Amino acid sequence: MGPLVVVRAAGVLDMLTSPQLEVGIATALAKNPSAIIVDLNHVDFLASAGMGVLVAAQDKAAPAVKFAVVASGPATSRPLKMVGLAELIGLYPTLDEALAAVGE
Amino acid sequence: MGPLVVVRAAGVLDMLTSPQLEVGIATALAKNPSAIIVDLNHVDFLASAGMGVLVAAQDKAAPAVKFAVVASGPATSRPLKMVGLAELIGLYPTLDEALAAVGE
Amino acid sequence: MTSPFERDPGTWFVCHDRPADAWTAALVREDFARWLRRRVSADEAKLCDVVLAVNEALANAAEYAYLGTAGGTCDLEAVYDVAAGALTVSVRDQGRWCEPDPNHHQRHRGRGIPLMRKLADALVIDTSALGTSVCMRFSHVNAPMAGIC
Amino acid sequence: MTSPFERDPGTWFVCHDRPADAWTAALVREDFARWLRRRVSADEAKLCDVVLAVNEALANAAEYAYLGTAGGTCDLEAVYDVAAGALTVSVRDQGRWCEPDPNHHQRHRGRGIPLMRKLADALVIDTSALGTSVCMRFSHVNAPMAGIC
Ligand SMILES: Nc1ncnc2c1ncn2[C@@H]1O[C@H](COP(=O)(O)OP(=O)(O)O)[C@@H](O)[C@H]1O
Ligand SMILES: Nc1ncnc2c1ncn2[C@@H]1O[C@H](COP(=O)(O)OP(=O)(O)O)[C@@H](O)[C@H]1O
Repeated sequence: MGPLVVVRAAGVLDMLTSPQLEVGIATALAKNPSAIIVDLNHVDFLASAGMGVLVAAQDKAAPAVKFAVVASGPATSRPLKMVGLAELIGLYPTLDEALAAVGE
Repeated sequence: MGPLVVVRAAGVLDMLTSPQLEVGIATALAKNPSAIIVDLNHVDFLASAGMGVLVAAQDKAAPAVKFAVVASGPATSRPLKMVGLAELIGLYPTLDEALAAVGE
Repeated sequence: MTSPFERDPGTWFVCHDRPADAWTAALVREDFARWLRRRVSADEAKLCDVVLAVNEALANAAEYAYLGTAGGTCDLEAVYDVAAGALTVSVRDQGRWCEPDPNHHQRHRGRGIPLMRKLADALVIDTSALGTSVCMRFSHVNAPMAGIC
Repeated sequence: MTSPFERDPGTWFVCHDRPADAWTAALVREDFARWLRRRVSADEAKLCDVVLAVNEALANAAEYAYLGTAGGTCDLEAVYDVAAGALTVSVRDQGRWCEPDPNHHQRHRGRGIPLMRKLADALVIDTSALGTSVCMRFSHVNAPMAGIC
């Protein structure tokens, strides 16, 4: 069983920058991890392009690799919840809570 | 190998009447047919509800059972083509052409 | 004597406060189709296009607008501008927009709005807390068509 | 002296004929966000909602309106009615509506319009041969929010 990998994004996640997050997650997956946590707590703008990357990542990870997202606040967790992604992806307000959830 | 079954619809295929076509196709499928042909040449109104039944039928039939639709004219084949279903479903203007296509 | 503000039944079709259900949708569609064939001289293909587009709007109001509620009504209005050869049809409900679930595969559904968009020359979908209104414009309905069939 | 017909830069934001591409969309979004934060006093959550909704409309114009063509431009206009506390934003392009393929599973896409519809109080999408216009109305932007976060 591989490591737990935390992928941290910061700043803007729009159609221009989301591909970078996609690469970050692909790199993490290549490490054969036990779990991937994407930390959005330093993201100040999350567009639907970024949300699509999260759903795709969850689809690629499951069921072998646990997948969780850390987000809080009006720019990230609010729209994620609005569009129903909180029911699809494990969403936690802090990294600690996400770590606990993936069982570390 | 079972028989070839022709399912004939007539009149209106809208949200109210499309379930009948669905039943007709399910009955035909239960006969273990080699092919199903849905003949819409006596249909004078085809709504998206009816189109949905055709796509579902094709999905259930394929790949074991050949599936074709007979339609011509502005009320049926025209909207089927407009919405791109002609690329998804074998569409023939006459029953003879559909029969030839499924190899009878 | 008709005032200039009176609706001329020849160029207007108005059908208000009908229950938003599948049966009424079919009846309203048939009424509308009769009006259209009587009042608008157009190719058979164009008439079929218009009736189908209107059906899809009525069907959506019947199927979705009042999901999870006790039900409601919808309105159909059509205006035919003879001089311009333009037909404008709007279907309104007082329900709530119901978002198709993007997490669900809907290969067998979801062709109503694409059809309306293909069939009409302009489509305006207006959603708010007051309900949904779908407005379609068919330009040059009386022009002969190059016709795919 | 300002005439009553002159646009007050405080309550209008206008940005015309910008190239419809991802880079410009990001720049226009940032300009708009700055204007919004300076001119509209609203909760942080409401400001975020508005900027996200506008971004989705700009992103769609950049991504889809001119698909298969040499490209084109888009316009953003916003009007803030201070008295009513209502903000209206429209994003227009002169491209062609591009129908998402219903035969294709799009689990990873297709959340832009649903987001706009959730974020705005009213959404009007107008498609025709002249292009697409997306108009969003945010009512009572200056009212304190009960805020989910
Ligand atoms: N009048 C309406 N009120 C509420 N929701 C609507 C209305 N019209 C359309 N919708 C929503 O838009 C979706 C897409 O509609 P449409 O393209 O006609 O496909 P379908 O009816 O096959 O789902 C519907 O599934 C529904 O969620
Ligand atoms: N301005 C536009 N011009 C052309 N097509 C558009 C425009 N906006 C949206 N669309 C079409 O509507 C679809 C749905 O848009 P949206 O809900 O934002 O999801 P996504 O952008 O993720 O596909 C797009 O895939 C596109 O086909």
